[in-house]
Amino acid sequence: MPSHFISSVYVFVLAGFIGFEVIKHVSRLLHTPLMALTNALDAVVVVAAIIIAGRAQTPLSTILGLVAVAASFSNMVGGFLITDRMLRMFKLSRQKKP
Amino acid sequence: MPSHFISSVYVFVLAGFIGFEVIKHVSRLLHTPLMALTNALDAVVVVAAIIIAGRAQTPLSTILGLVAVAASFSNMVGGFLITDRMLRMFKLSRQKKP
Amino acid sequence: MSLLTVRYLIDFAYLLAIVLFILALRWLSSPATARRGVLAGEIGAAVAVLATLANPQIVAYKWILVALLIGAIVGMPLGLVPMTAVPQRTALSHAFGALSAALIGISEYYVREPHITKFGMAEISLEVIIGGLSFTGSLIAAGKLQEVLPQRPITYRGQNFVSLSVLGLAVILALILILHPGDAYLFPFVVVVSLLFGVLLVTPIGGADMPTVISLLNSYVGLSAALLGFVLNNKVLIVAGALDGSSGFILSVIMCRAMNRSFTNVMFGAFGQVQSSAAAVEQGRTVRSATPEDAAAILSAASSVIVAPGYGMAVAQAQHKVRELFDILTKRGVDVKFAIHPVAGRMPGHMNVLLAEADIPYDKLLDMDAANPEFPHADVALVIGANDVTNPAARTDAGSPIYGMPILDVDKARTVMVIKRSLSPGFAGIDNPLYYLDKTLMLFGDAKTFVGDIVRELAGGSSA
Amino acid sequence: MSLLTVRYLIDFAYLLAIVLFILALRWLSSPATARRGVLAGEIGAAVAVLATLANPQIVAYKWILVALLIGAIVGMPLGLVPMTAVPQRTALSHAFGALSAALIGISEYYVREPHITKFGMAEISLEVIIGGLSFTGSLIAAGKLQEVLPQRPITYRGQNFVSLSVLGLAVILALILILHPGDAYLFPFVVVVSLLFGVLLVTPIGGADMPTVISLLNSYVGLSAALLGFVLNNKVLIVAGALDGSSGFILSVIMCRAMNRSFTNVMFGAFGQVQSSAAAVEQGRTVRSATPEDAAAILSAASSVIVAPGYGMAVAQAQHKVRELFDILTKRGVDVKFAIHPVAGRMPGHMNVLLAEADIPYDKLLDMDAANPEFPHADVALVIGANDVTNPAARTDAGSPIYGMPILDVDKARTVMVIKRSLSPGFAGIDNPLYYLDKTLMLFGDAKTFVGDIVRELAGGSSA
Ligand SMILES: NC(=O)c1ccc[n+]([C@@H]2O[C@H](COP(=O)([O-])OP(=O)(O)OC[C@H]3O[C@@H](n4cnc5c(N)ncnc54)[C@H](OP(=O)(O)O)[C@@H]3O)[C@@H](O)[C@H]2O)c1
Ligand SMILES: NC(=O)c1ccc[n+]([C@@H]2O[C@H](COP(=O)([O-])OP(=O)(O)OC[C@H]3O[C@@H](n4cnc5c(N)ncnc54)[C@H](OP(=O)(O)O)[C@@H]3O)[C@@H](O)[C@H]2O)c1
Repeated sequence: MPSHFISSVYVFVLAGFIGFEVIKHVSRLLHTPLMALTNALDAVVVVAAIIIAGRAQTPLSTILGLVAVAASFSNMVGGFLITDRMLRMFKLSRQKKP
Repeated sequence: MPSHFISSVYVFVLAGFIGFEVIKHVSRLLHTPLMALTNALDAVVVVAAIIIAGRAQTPLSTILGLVAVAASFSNMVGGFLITDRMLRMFKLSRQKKP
Repeated sequence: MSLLTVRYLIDFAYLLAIVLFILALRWLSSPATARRGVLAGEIGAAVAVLATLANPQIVAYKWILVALLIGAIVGMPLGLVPMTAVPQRTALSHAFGALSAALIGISEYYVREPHITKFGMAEISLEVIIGGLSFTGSLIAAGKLQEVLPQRPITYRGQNFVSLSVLGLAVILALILILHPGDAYLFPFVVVVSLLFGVLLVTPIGGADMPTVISLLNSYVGLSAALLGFVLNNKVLIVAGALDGSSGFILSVIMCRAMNRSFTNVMFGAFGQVQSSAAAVEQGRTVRSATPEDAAAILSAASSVIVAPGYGMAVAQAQHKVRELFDILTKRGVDVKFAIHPVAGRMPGHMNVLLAEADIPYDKLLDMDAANPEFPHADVALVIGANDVTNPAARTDAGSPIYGMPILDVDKARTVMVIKRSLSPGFAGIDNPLYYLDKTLMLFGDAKTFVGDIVRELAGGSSA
Repeated sequence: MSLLTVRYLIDFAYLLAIVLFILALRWLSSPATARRGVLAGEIGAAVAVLATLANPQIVAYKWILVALLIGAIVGMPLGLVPMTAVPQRTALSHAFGALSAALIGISEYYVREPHITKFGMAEISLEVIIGGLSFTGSLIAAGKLQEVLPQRPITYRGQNFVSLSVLGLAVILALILILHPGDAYLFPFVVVVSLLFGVLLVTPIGGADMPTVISLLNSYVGLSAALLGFVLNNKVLIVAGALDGSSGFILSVIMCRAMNRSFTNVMFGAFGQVQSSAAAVEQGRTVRSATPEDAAAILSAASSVIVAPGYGMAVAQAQHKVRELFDILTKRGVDVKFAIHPVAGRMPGHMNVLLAEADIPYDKLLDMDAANPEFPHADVALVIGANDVTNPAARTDAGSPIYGMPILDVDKARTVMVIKRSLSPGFAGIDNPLYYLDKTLMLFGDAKTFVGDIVRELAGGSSA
């Protein structure tokens, strides 16, 4: 077991608790934007893809890494974009006719 | 900076978030038991005291450690005891006369 | 700056990103703060990406920038799809996320191999299996939702056995690899078999069950990102993955509860879930139907109307016509509200997004618990393309497949009007006794056309 | 078992303890699950302690067991104090917690010194300073609450300056130590000066402000435990400390909000907070007073009564008599409820615990937001030993020190009856216009005696 494994487990468990607490209190109205937003946040795997591609260790790892960069970054861009588009649509009665 | 410092910071920040989320949703009725319970949980410093005292490195560290063991363990015992006593008092109308 | 300092700075940047991600989700707790949440998420993502680019391990910047550019070019249109295409877009983006996680795991394997530890091999295999099955599973789901693939469940005899055997094969191959990390030739098989399992897992499930499947896949994708964080010792991946994973998990639990179906049933892939064919409509029962003119007259005489929208409204894209109806009735002093069932439509929150798109203020959207006490006081319940979520059999008929599912109490309103094209059943494939009540009027037609007709009628034939 | 395996097992045991601690607090969200929460906490603590005893570093078991035994013997009676002594018990246990954290920090310093790193020195100094000041601060708070020490704020000229200088001195000494970890002779001064600062911090604050101080000290104690976790690389301490710290912080924020006092004011020790002396009672205003017989007659004629208890009920230990009153009125068909202000009494949740102790069912206890809409429909509002939390001046008189503090709307009830011993003011030291309203009847006397008299009257002179 690598030395950082146990602290990774702690972080995972604590983040899981936060996930449950926070998601439970997301407004029911916003469950579709929630799916889009978590999608965009999860696209942070782009970080790992950049490292894999950027280390340029073998041609294979570079190519796979680059595909992963493109795939996850498209999620990041698209995810934030559509979440914001959806949320802009939610208006209160009094905001409706400004 | 020791190597574990950064993962300790992660754990601290995440646990702080959990604390805020969870405590915010504690029933107002139970704020006094809450104080007693967090007291008892915090008494887990007894764990550190046991290690300090048990390593028996210097007479001073052993003595200070033992005092710390007694002080924090008394909190643990007393804290759980009084929390449970308080909570046993909270009853619903229909539970009142069994 | 020393290398160590750079590493610490990167670690703290990741911590900042994590905090922003958590705040982003917290602020989704209300529509008033939700856009701030998106902003927090965006800043967090930018911080994480920029910090990574500062990583001294990175030498090949040029191609990374090209790949980022391609990602942005692909991502833009996927962020601009119409609201009705959101379900398939979500499935597609899960596929991208899973693809990326699987590719990173694969490439990490080939970089480390043959000096890989057993523990590292175990982490990578698990990561690649979950990433791989989520990739193909999400693609199939997207295909079904886009109706590129057949929507009906495709089942055959012994299917459970075949699927489970394939999963078992993947696990066995992985175990051999863990014990003998040198047997590198086995690794491609692990990948292929897990891809195959994703196909076998989702194909048998009917198109209408896709939302639950998507949510579950969401949580698998999160899990694979978190596993990647374990493999690469990257905490931001672990946290983002855990958040994504719990979100998908919670949404699928909510859906299962609202459908009164067991969670384990879905958890294990809803193997062999066969759609029960339309129940025989009992003979001898009659329905009353009405014209747009009748409906318009009833609506304008009402003082309170509750609209219960469903999947049919989404299919017909009737939301803008519904907004016109809302406007014209509100202007006439009728109190119009919307009752939103948690699984109305084909994904969680589907109706809310469509109605918000059509500019209906969100304070007029009541969730089921808020709406049900209102129905007894309503003059008219107007059901638009909803079926199962209004079916009173769920309350009374213990033999019904939806027995026990909480429903919208539309039948408590003084008059019920139902817009749909026929008497044919909805997703659950069962008859709806609501249509045979004395107080019910069926308004047969396409939702968009029929609502448009009512609006024209109310406007005195002059509008639209 | 290899040492490494033991270490991993201990780490996982700590993780289990952490999970149980979090669940313990989650289950406090409702009285129905709260006792399960205590059980989870107990199991978690037991797991953590047992796992620690398995630590191979530990060689001196005998004395540890003795120390644990002493701890248990001291802890038992502290767990069995009467409910009225809970505030001072809480302060005392904070003192114990802080003492233990400070001692561990001190002993760790002497073990590592002189080979201590700058970073380690910084962590330890911060830990010892916070632990030390929390220790003496909590002792002073306990003394004030137990009335061993004078309760009134003890202030003198230049006090802020002196206190801050002492804190500054502690920080400067610590900084010197961090730069020259060899100067070990300075360390005792850091300890002494931080102990002194704790005394100076709390002494000037009035007894009635102690609950806020205790909550803040609670969060400091949590912080010092978390810092200890950093020093010793022990994650269970970090998590428990962070949970405790956020709990204390949130409770003090809630109290400050409910008193409409600024948080920073308290955060920085409420230096020089001077109690405003009793405002001159305006002349020429009259109050109506009544006897237990009158009160009994009015109560038995009422159909709904809301009781607003306050600090006076706690002082008089009147809760059991109040329960008798509740029982006898309920038996006569009167609807009796309790309205609990968030800062009624002298600690958060004080009234709830006392009333629960007296066996009043908790579904009869309404918090302020639930109670206020009920007062306009109530026949009688019976104020028992509460003052500030019912003072209508908070709504209208912009010059009042409690202006803007949310209050219980007792003055909206048809009749108001107030049990207290005199017209003298409460904690905030200000006059209460409620007493001069036409609808108000003052019931002068000790809460326990007066309620007892009403009960005897209602029982026809035959009971108790
Ligand atoms: N939302 C989710 O997350 C989710 C997840 C999983 C499963 N589900 C399931 O999906 C179902 C949702 O219930 P629901 O009431 O919204 O939908 P539903 O029960 O599937 O009924 C939809 C109705 O809309 C009508 N319709 C179709 N096209 C139409 C058009 N162009 N114009 C007018 N009407 C049209 C259909 O009747 P005609 O053919 O007669 O027109 C059909 O009966 C539930 O059974 C739920 O369990 C939902
Ligand atoms: N709960 C908390 O967490 C907390 C924290 C910080 C500050 N505080 C402060 O504490 C105050 C609490 O308000 P409160 O309304 O509960 O109390 P209060 O305003 O302090 O008033 C208590 C009243 O009880 C009466 N009393 C005392 N002994 C009595 C006895 N034996 N029998 C009958 N009456 C007796 C006193 O009047 P007589 O002398 O005329 O009898 C006094 O006016 C607020 O100002 C709040 O800001 C509370």
